[in-house]
Amino acid sequence: MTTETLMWLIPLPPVLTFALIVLFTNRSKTLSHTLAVGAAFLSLLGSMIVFVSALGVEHLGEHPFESSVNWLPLGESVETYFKIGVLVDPTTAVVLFFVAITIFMIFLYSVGYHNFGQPEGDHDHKGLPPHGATVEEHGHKHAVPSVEPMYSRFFAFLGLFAFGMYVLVLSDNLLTFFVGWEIMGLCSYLLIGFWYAKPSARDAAVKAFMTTRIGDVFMLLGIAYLYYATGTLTFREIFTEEVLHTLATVPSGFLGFSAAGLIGLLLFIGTVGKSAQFPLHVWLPDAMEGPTPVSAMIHAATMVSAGVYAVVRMFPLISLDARTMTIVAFIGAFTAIFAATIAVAQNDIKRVLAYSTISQLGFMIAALGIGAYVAAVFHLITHAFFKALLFLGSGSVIHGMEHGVLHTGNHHVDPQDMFNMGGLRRKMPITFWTFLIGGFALAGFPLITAGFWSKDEIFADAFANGHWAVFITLALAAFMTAFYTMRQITLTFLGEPRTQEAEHAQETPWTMTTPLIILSIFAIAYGWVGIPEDFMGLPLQPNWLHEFVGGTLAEHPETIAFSWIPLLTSLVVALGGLYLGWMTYRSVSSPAEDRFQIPLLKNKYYFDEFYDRAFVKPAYWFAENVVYRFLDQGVIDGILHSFGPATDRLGSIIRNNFDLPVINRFFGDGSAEVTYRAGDKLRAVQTGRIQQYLMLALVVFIAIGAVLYFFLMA
Amino acid sequence: MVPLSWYLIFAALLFSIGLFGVLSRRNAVAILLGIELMLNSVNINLAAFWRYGDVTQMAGQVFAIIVFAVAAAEVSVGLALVISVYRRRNTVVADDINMMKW
Amino acid sequence: MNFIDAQLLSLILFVPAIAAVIILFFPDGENKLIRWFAFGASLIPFVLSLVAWFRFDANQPGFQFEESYVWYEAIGSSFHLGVDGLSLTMVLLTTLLTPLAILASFTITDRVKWYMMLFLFLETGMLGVFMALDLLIFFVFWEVGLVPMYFLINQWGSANRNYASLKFLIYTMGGSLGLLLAIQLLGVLFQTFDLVTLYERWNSIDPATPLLGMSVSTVKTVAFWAFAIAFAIKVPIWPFHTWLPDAHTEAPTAGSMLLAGVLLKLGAYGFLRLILPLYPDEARIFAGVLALLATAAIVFGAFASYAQTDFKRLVAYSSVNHMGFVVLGIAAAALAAGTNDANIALNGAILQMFNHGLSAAGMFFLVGVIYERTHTRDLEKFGGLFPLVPVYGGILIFTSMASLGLPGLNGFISEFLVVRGSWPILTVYTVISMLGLLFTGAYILKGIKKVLHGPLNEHWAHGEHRLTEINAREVLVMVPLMALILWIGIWPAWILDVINKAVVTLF
Amino acid sequence: MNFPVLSVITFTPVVAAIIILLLPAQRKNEARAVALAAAAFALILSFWVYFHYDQAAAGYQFVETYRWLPALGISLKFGVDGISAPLVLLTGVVMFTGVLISWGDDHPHVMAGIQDRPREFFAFLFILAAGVFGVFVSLDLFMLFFFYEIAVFPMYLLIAIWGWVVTREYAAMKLTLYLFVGSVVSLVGVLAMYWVAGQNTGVYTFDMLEMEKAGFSQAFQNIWFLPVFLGFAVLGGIWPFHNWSPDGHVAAPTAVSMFHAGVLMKLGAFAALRVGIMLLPQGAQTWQWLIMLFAAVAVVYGAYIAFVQKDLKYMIGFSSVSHMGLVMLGFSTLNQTGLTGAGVQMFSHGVMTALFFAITGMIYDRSHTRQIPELGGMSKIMPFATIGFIIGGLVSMGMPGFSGFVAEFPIFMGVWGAQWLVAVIASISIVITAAYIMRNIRQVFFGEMPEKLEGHMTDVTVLDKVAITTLCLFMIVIGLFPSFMVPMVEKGVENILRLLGGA
Repeated sequence: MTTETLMWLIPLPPVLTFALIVLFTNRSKTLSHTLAVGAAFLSLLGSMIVFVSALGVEHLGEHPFESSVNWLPLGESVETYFKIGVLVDPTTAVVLFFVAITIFMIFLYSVGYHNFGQPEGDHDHKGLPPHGATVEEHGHKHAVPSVEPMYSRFFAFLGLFAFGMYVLVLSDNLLTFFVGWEIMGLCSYLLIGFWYAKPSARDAAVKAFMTTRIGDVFMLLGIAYLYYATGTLTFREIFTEEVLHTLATVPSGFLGFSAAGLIGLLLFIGTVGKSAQFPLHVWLPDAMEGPTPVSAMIHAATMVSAGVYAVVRMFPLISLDARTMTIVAFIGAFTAIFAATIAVAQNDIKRVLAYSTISQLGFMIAALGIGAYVAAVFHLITHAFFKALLFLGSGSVIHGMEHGVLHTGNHHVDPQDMFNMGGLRRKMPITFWTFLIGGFALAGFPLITAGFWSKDEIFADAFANGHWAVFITLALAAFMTAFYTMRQITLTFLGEPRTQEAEHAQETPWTMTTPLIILSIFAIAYGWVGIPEDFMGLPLQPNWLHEFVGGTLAEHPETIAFSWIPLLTSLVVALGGLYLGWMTYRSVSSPAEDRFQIPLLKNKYYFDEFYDRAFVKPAYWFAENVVYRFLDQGVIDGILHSFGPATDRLGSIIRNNFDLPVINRFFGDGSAEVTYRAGDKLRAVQTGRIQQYLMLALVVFIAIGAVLYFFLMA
Repeated sequence: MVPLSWYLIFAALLFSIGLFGVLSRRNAVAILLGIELMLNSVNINLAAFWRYGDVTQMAGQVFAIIVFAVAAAEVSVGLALVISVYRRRNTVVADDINMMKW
Repeated sequence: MNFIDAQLLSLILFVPAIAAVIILFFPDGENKLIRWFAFGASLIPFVLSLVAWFRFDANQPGFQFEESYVWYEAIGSSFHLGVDGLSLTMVLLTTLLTPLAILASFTITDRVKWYMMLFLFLETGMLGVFMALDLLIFFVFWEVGLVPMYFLINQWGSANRNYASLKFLIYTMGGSLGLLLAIQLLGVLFQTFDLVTLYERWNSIDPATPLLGMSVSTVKTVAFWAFAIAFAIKVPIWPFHTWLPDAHTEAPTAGSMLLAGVLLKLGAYGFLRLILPLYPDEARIFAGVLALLATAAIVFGAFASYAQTDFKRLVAYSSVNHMGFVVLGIAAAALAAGTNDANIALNGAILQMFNHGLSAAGMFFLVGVIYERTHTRDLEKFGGLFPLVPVYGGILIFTSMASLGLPGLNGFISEFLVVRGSWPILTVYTVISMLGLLFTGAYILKGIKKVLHGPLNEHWAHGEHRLTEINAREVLVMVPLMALILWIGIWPAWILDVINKAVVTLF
Repeated sequence: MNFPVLSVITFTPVVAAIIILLLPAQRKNEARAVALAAAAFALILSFWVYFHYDQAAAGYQFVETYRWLPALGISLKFGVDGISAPLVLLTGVVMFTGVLISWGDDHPHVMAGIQDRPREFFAFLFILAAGVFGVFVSLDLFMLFFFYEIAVFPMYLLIAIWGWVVTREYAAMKLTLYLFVGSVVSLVGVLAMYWVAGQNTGVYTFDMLEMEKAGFSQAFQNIWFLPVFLGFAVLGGIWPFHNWSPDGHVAAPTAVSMFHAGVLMKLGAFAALRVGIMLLPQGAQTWQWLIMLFAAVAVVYGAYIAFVQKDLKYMIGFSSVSHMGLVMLGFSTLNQTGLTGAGVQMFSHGVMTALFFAITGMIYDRSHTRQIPELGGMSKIMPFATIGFIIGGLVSMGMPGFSGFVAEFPIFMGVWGAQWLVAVIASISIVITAAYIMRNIRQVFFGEMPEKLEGHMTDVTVLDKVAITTLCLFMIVIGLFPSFMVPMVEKGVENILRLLGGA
């Protein structure tokens, strides 16, 4: 089987799973998850094969694996088609690598997370998280977690999601790219709203979908424009000299942007939505309403990376217009620090991670904005690994806490609030160590962690190319990152348990811990593929990642000369942040003592409230009162309804004021009346006396005679 | 022989007498008699004209005979009416017989 | 077979009518028999139109399966039928939806006989419009379609049906008045109603010669508007749309299915078949207005739909919103006729007609399913039904997503093509319409949220209100629709190919 | 010249009337049977005439001539052309159905149809019918006039004796006076034409075929066209002399209403066409605008008034004013399409309005009210009649697929040819018609049945159904296959056009 064929096949197993589960195996949990995990494994296998064979190819960038088929017949002449296909170039390959792995991890993890093998819940409802079950064990009964009621459905959704992700990664054109993009949008909607019976989850789902859709709409516009401007959506056809040149030179007629600039901007807005960049970041934290780690993980490692991936994909186009790049860089940098500040004040273990995700994505966007293509990809991958690790870790923590909650039976304790935890390192060691690794990677702990290398490369790039603003902002952001990471670790694992539940927390099953371990390996090791070759002046291997990924671009990005300043900066911010975090929080035992519980930060700068007042409510008001009540029912129908009475009135006017009086009374009956009256007056003559009649006759006779005589004689 | 005018004057007198009778008398029967007189005066005229006109043309006599017939019929109908009216109203006074009035 | 070849179209056209007449002689009580008979009868035209579809040679320009019979010599009108890629698509849609609609109305128990008869007559009426190649015949079927629909709404509709049905009838007739007069004008001028002849005669008319004491351009403009308004009301284009929510909401389920699925297409079809070829110049001149109204329809339609608390009304308004894209595409095509963009826009518009036929019919049916069980359409009374009716929920979400234009489903393809086609021609309108698309998402999600999601709805959960799951027959209705929705979404070529060739040769 | 079919058709009713009168008074059903037989016979014959009319040959056919009063140039000359043949058929149909529905149902609770002295009723009805036939077939102006009066006179008795108690004297007198005044006016014109034609040609004759050639002077035509045309058109219910007809319809018993609206009004229109337009073509061209004006007004005016009527029969009455307006409108175009349309419309409207009145009568006989608001829910009681009424309604709103459309469409096209503005104005009526027809159908047949009617209503009899079916058939057949009637009418129209062109 050729690599091309394989590439076509990679997305199929998950979507088949979806179909099969929905149509047939919905009843059987075992069958469903076997199918799903199996499918994920197949895809993983395929991806790995593709990845490996990709490594084998020289100059993969110039002639990547690709294959395409006719899809849409289009207007021009009868025989032109819009082609769709698959493409694997270096970037795709590396992305495919981490996507496949992380996805498989999610699948595996979900089995444990949804308490497979546990009894049915006592009073679990579909659409609500399982409340746990009580089991009778030799004499005394005690509470255990119960299995998720909609277990199979969950895997179906996961399958569809995986399909979307693979399509997006593998597609060689923007249209199918967008298809995958939207399918994932749908899945995130479905997964966030998985526990649809929770109003909060329901609303979060809608919010997520709508917010991302704002981006999508603009992205679609960008696609339409690009398609019109170039006549194709296939990446490799767009990224040719002359096409890019024309795009760069043709003005779009919008604020003086070049066509490329405008298209890039529109596409980027899509990314802003998907990757939860400012100002469309609001949906991501709420997305944590979904089944804790898994959908969160989707919204951390894979799907949101798709946004960045989009920019990476379209980098040659976007990088054509300096202004667009500036905007990208600005948004990225701002988001990075902005989200980091919020993360500092969150107590929900998952929300912290959510905001840190936003912030990290900001890093990548900013990196792209300053043209650090490879660095961005590097960070994208490392982040995917360690953030996945962190989320799964947090999920494991929560799971452990829920176990404690079930044990004490006190359901008022929020198993996600870090202030309810503490000292978990003894209860759940695997989780602790892996989480620690993830945290340090996130913080960019020097040399060993992957996060350090990727972040460092971004700094180096920003510094070398003299993007001071970006450099400083990111440095601050990185500092805070380290800070809140340590805060999280401290509050969660270090110190003493602060609650009963924390006391009785318990390590999670192997299905959950295995992924943690695997991921933690990557979280450390993956950094080493991207070590700059002249790091600290040492003679090292050439930077493999840089060579490989850089090969994607037409002109190979030059490697940056080593400089101490960025290195020191990252060392300082990382270590300083971690230390400060530990110092601050090791003694803190309740929110009250936390000096960073600033309302402004806690309430995320009041963005939700602002959007609600500024957009959501007005939109509904407009819809209901202006469009529906006023326009449709008032104006238009008002006019229509006026016709009926008008006709009625006109009709009765004609009838009562003309037909009846004039024609009927006056002409019709009128003439009859006149005749009648005349007759009435004349009837007096009719005396009925024959003599009178005769007399009259005689008189008339004589009269006539006289007249005749007069005339004839005269 | 006597000239034609004598007959005509005689007929005219007779007609006037009849007419006077019709107009002046109250009794229905008398009115009928008046009418008879008038008719016969006409007959006299007819006969006279025939006699003094072209004797071969029989039109005058024919007409006279038609008039007799009509008169007879008319008298019979008239008398019948009068009698039926008398039966009903015990009167033959024409003024009282005015139910025909609208 | 030879006979079938020769009379294929008239067979498709008249089989339903004949079946209706046969039903007339069925005994009144035999509901079951009548239902199945009607269903079977409505399948015949479907099969035949499939035959037509496969025998149709897309590469050959012009009309195929043409038939012509003497009908009304005195005024030069002949019974002339024929289809091209454009009309054949619509015929297929009609013959597909009618059996489904009939299947959907098996729950009707009141005067089944008459109901089914009206339905079959309705099918004939609609098919006739799509097949007619004679202006007068077109008008004949155009009007004929009204009557059965009027009675379907008026007799089997819900609470406010009298108002709705009369509004529907009078509005549409009022609109077609201008059409009638304009058709007569053409008839008087050329002594023929044959479309093919009219196409060139009417366009090759010498601008110098005054008509009815006015300049040709004036007359054409007036005639154009006469046509345009008639079709605009049917489509419906904002602000002629207010009959639609009432009619759709009050009509019986199957009635709404056909209303949204096919009747609205009649208007758009009129634009494509008559206005673009007959009035290219006027169309170009007034395309801006058209586009403006289309955009208004998209945006206001989405907003109005978002504002509804009645599930069916919400869906009804979504039709306004979706048909807006059809008109937008048409406007773009009118503005830049012949260009590649125009063709793409037209492809999109026509495909959108087909797609909307599928998804809207599906949505209305699903609304009907739940209405039959709960006897309410008030969104506030629903919510949290998902656990009760998971299958129904799944189907509902699927169909909603189709009408939301989710990539991978049919709606996306057509909307994308329209947007792509009209972007260079009507950039501003396109952008605004896309924002309308945003609110499409808003109301669709609102619908799902208000019906399915939320805490388990105790009221419908048990007792005599117990909400029963969608049954086999109802699923059977949805399956073909969903299959097509998915198929077109993934592999649109099979249908778009025919449409595209028709468009390329036609405009 | 074989079998004298026309005179047979014409005198069958007379004979039947005599036979019926000879029957003893209480033998109602025998009287009805005879009537039915005669009607059927006439119907069959008129069918025969219709289908044996040789369209290729066109012109007047089945011509028969008998000396009647040679001294004055009056002869009994019969013959039909493309325009009158359909009308003969129409008369046959209406006569037949009229008898059917008058048979009624003498069940004591119902007493539908004519239960009071049916003998005399049918006798008068048939004399009326004879008159109508006579007018349609006469080729002799005097005879035409003669039959015209015969047709008009029995109406008085029929309405005054069997009519609606409340207004029958008034309506009968009004109708008779209107019509006689009208006919007197036209009589004057006719005599004038007789003399002048005599002077011009030297032969004093009432034979219309001769008079067509008389070559009246322009001035003469201008003077005499209006009296003649309007005089007859009064019976055609032309605005503003339409007022007798709604009152007449309302007062008349069902069968008479059918005859009256279905046939008699055609009588006026036909005579106006035959005598007015065909004998005085140039006059027609001179006064075209006036006729068109009157007609157009009638169309819209009638529709508007019908829209506000609460009384079912008044509604129909005014709707026929509107529809006859269309006929006149067709005449006034003086062109091929317009006249053809008018010819078809005469038939279509005849059948349609006959159907309307028949069904209204059935409802009234059972519910004893015609007030639309007091009616409702009839469809449950009399579904068959409901369908009939709906079909009639569709015809009258010019719905394609029915005869109404086939008739109205050419009329409007003709008007386009003559004066487009009028077409636009007149077309308003279509929507209004649709509005009131549908509204009333809904109210009367589908609305809530008022409880005072509950239980009193019975379904229509079999005979009624036969009648309804017959009438509906015609409307549908013509609607689906215009060639059933249109080509024949066209032949007649060609003749008229020849005269117009020749003038």
